[in-house]
Amino acid sequence: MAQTQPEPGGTRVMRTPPALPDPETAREWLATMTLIRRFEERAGEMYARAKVGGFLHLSIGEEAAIVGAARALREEDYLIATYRSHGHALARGTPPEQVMAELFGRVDGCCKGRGGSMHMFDLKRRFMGGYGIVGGNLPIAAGIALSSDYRETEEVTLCVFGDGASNQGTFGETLNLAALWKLPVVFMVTNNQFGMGTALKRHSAVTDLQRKGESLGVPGTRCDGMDVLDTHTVVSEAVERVRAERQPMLVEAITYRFRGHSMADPEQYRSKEEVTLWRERDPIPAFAAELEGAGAIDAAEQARIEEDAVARVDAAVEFADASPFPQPESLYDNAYVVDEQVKGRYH
Amino acid sequence: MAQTQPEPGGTRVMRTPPALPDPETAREWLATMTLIRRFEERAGEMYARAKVGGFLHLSIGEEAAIVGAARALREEDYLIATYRSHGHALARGTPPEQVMAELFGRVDGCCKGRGGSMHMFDLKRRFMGGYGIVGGNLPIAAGIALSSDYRETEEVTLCVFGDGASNQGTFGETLNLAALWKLPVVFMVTNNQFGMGTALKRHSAVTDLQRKGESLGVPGTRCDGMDVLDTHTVVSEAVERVRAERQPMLVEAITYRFRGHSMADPEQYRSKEEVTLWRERDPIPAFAAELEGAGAIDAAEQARIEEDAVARVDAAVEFADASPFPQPESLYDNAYVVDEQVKGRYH
Amino acid sequence: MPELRYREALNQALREELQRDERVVLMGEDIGVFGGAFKVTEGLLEEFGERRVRDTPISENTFVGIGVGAAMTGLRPVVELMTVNFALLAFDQIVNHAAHIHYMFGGQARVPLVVRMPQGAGHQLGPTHSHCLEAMFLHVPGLLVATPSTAADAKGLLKTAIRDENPVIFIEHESLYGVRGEVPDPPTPGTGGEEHLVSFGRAAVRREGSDVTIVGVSRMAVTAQRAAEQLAAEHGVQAEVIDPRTLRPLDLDTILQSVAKTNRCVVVEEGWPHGGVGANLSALISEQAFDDLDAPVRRVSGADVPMPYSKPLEDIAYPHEPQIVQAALAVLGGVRA
Amino acid sequence: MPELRYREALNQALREELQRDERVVLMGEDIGVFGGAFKVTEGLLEEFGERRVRDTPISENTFVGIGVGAAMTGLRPVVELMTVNFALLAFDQIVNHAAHIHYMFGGQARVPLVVRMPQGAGHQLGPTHSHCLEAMFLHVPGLLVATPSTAADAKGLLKTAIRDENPVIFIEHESLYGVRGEVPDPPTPGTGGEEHLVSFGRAAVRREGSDVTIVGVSRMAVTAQRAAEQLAAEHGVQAEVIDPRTLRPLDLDTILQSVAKTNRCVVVEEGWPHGGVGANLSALISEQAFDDLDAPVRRVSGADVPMPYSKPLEDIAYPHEPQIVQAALAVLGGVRA
Ligand SMILES: Cc1ncc(C[n+]2csc(CCOP(=O)(O)OP(=O)(O)O)c2C)c(N)n1
Ligand SMILES: Cc1ncc(C[n+]2csc(CCOP(=O)(O)OP(=O)(O)O)c2C)c(N)n1
Ligand SMILES: [Mg+2]
Ligand SMILES: [Mg+2]
Repeated sequence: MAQTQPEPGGTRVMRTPPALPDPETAREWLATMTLIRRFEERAGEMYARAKVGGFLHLSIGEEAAIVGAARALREEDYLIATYRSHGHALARGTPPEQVMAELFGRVDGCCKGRGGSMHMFDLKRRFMGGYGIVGGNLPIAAGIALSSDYRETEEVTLCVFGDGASNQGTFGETLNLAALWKLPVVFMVTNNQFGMGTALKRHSAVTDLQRKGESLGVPGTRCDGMDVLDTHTVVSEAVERVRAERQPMLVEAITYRFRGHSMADPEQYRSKEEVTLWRERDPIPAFAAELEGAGAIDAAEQARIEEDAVARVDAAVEFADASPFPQPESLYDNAYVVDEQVKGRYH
Repeated sequence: MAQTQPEPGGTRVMRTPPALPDPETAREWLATMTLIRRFEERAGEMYARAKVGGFLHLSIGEEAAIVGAARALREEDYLIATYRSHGHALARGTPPEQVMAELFGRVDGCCKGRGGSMHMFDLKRRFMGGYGIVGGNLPIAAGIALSSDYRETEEVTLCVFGDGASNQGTFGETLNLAALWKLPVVFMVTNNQFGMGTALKRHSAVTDLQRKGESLGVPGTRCDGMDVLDTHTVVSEAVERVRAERQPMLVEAITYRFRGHSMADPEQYRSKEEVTLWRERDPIPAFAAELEGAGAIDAAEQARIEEDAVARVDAAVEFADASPFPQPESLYDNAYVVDEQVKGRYH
Repeated sequence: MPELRYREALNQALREELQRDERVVLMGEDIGVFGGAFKVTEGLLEEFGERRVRDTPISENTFVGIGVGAAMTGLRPVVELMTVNFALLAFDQIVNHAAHIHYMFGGQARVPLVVRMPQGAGHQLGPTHSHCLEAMFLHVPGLLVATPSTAADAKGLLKTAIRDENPVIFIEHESLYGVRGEVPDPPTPGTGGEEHLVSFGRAAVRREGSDVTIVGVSRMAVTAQRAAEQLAAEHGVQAEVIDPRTLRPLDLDTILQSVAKTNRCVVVEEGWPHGGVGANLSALISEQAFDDLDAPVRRVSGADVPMPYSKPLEDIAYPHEPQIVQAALAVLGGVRA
Repeated sequence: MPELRYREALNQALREELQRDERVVLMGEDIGVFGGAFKVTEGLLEEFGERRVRDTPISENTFVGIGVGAAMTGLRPVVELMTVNFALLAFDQIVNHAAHIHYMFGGQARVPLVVRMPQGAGHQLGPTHSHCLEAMFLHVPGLLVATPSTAADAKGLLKTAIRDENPVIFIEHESLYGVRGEVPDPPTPGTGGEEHLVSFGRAAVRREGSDVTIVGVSRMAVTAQRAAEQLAAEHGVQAEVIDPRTLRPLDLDTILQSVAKTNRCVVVEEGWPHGGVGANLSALISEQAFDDLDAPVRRVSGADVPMPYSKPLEDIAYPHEPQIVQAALAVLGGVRA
């Protein structure tokens, strides 16, 4: 796919396709995308079997946009996402067991069962959530970036949100503030063509979302979110530019969610044909084929990756199922940090 | 001053200065600007004498931006502004008596003393307020425009707000929505260089505010807000284009407030020299001189305009002072429209 | 009378008002092509077209504000917030603008706006998606607040809300959408007949009883009725169950009359206890029925925590029948010497 | 002890905490170059520089959210909202985010954030600029809420708030900024000495008395004291005046102890009556001191209207001494048979 590079004025130049990373890295990307896919498929099944409650937003189809972006980060960088973030947690390294246990509402969930699907979190791996409020994570991302800057570190924050979120007030407010304060944050709009059932052109006057930050002082760029390599290349460039130049950037990743918005979605707002067309561009087989073509992977390795993903997901389900539900007495745990102020008043 | 025209791509072309309107019209503009100036000076005095309470935000220095814009409207068009809107009310035709009585908190005020300086309103003249919340009037303006559109009228809404307001979430949200829904609204950012004590470049990453709507699908243009003729020309173009093409536009008026943000402002954030420089461009004498140069007005006429303004302001103060304060029993009036639901519960 | 689901009753109300009054327009996220997150607006786009049923971008503060401006200039917008949780983004337009404009401008402009939204827990939606915020809305003068708990009230109150000249916060409940109830038929065209309208400020006595008054708000009116049946069956206690139906205006008289009879009162709410709607009711009843009360008013409320996702925790974090039964028995046992 | 204005005491608290803890940063509209709309932050930019004292654009929801994110990752931000009225724009970040993050993520992240803001009427700022919103904040679990009414408490509570690990809503009062009061000296460096910290959850008994308990919130604690002096001087009534100082946690014990002694209670708040902080207190007292009360709790509150601009209307729209005196006399006259 023809690629584009950021230019402050909005002019775009063609780019030669990026080179593949070393085979080990490439295989890890494929493995992680596969893990996310299998994990989410299974999560969907578990939802149908009422093991999982609430809303379940799957990012099936968006794995390249997730993994390509997550792998552009250093360990000390922060990633922050939305209610559609199982994949982001997994990509960041949160064990599938903990993510599945969270979906099951169990004590061993990454949030001890308090957050559920929409509110994942893993402080240790600097995955900063999981937010149910559309647009709510942008200011928080800027705050994290401010803190990185204030502490004079090199950390960058990658803030992922949807095309629909770009209409929320926090988008304009946060991009302006981040540009003004020169915060090391990359805003990544995962343009999966819809905000729930509303198609991009029905919710955003400007549909070339990479440009949506220009008036706010944030230059934009675009990647093919169905292509893990392209996503990685473009997000890496953005992350490193932000790290060095200490100015925010906006990256638009063009992608598509193969499933409904959440589990209860009759999908009347789009045609089967459209979905089929996009499914033909499934990022996982596409990348596998690319790797095979480049000799970086063979059929056996592919099968191993597949089996391994399934095994890990099996283990996750087993773990989650074995994990106990929170005790009733723990209801008030962590309502407050119990220090002198609240001791005795909140358990 | 070199003028600019809107171009979707942001490129700008020089424009020849607009021609003066017919002498009668020109004199009316001068008279209205003079009335606003004298009115506000007097309001300031009345504030010092504790006849007026609350916050008093004067727009002294910004009269050309007010009158040039207001005169671009038809009678059936709507104007909506901020807490700095005595001038907008006056320009729209609200009698100075009613504006002054509102400042005095009297029953004959245009809002019966309930709103005060920050919350002026005159439904009859389609001056739709006067809002104390920065950014609060933008969605309302879009709603008025929606209503005009829905009722299949030709009405246009002119929504005036400050440079500081362009950082508020409603700015991005409303411009996107107005562009998407093709609403007949002109957004006019009165760039007086400061949001309270914060200079433009310290609050907005993009300081070329006419461009701040581009990413949101709203093309922009700029006028010299110190020049009533230029303001009128540019805003008229925008209003008529919006009326015909049914797409919103953004107009930036470059201006300056000569006084503090409100009455209690030591103005430590700007230099006396800067204020002096801008005061030399005072839009009222400048326009008077231009008219005199063009032979549209003579010294006697100027004196008459001046006297008339002072007389009207005198009368306004006298009227306001004579108007009674609201009766205590009226405290609950208009808390609700008293229909069947609330009868007997709210007086 | 036909049985309709709460959701269908709301849909019928919207359809009838759209038909009746050309000024009525609907706005909200995914109310059109998607048919509404909870299907309340299903079929209305098809029937009334994009001009009258408008999908909005995700911009809550702004599209509520658009409703305000449209209402000020002749329309009667019905804005849907997908859930009450997102109303927190629109508090400025709701409080500083919708609620105050009529007063602040000396009565010149009216804001006949309805802001509809569901609230409530029970679907494991976790901390950001399970709020009950009636208390915050009822606090604000200038607003009217409705909390229908039956299909009939959902329809009748919504139609009334749309016809009212004031801004109305119309709080539905997520867990009630699928619940059926009898709803009076719309009048047959030509034959006249009464439209089904429910006035604000008239509480409904859902069950008569002489032993204890139970006031239940929003969905808790339903839970309270079930608790009352249990009290009767298992404890021989006859509870009178009152559903205020609207919190502004509040029909305190009906509640006080009941308390004058029962001398005991339990207030049930789903939201947080501190400063909740229950505290408001408890204060009003304690103050105004001081001599009638034989025991302190008892409140049953949601737990004082963000709503946890995990099912067993969520279950104990908002009231069910047992807590209400227990509270009723406690006020009955707690007769003052 | 030196006399300081409330504003100066706050300024001192900020300065001391900025000095003490490098992680403390201030953010807000016009807190730097302008010196703060109410001058609370005056001189701090000069002393601590732009890195630590940051002027923000007018983007309330976002800069509160920036405070949340910064707090989650090691800073201790003190965010100023110019007034409480603009907090309505930031309710999403305050409620859905700041308040819930610690719980929702299973205790992993902390949000040691202070959001400071003044509230209140009295300066003729009209409907959009005169709110008292304590009731909305105290409703929300996860938040702490302070409402200092003296210079000493302003300083002591703010320092405590900044050191607390939880998000704190710190509600100042516009009309108190200029009021002087004794504030303990900061300890002299080297000589040790105690820092002036005031714990949350400890009410202050501002005046002792045995006839009636008057609870006054925020500025109303001050008005209540003046009313109490009048009650003593003109009516021979000894009122005990209690200032809760923090509404979350709430020191109900001190109030109940007083009511156990006086058997009568008046609650005074400046905000709206329905679902106000007064309703919450009245409910709690009525429920928990049921047997102690000889008369119903009486509330004195702001009027149930948007705040009018006009001076004589504004004056009668929030409580002054006469209403409090009257309420106290009423509860004293209203002894139950
Ligand atoms: C403030 C807010 N409004 C509405 C919702 C309901 N909602 C959840 S997801 C969603 C669509 C978001 O679309 P987009 O930002 O494109 O993200 P995607 O779901 O496509 O990943 C909506 C409207 C919400 N969670 N928060
Ligand atoms: C939401 C909100 N935040 C803060 C304020 C306080 N405030 C009043 S005016 C103002 C500055 C606005 O600047 P600008 O938009 O440039 O308008 P100007 O005053 O220059 O006309 C501020 C911060 C407010 N009224 N509303
Ligand atoms: Mg999307
Ligand atoms: Mg300005």
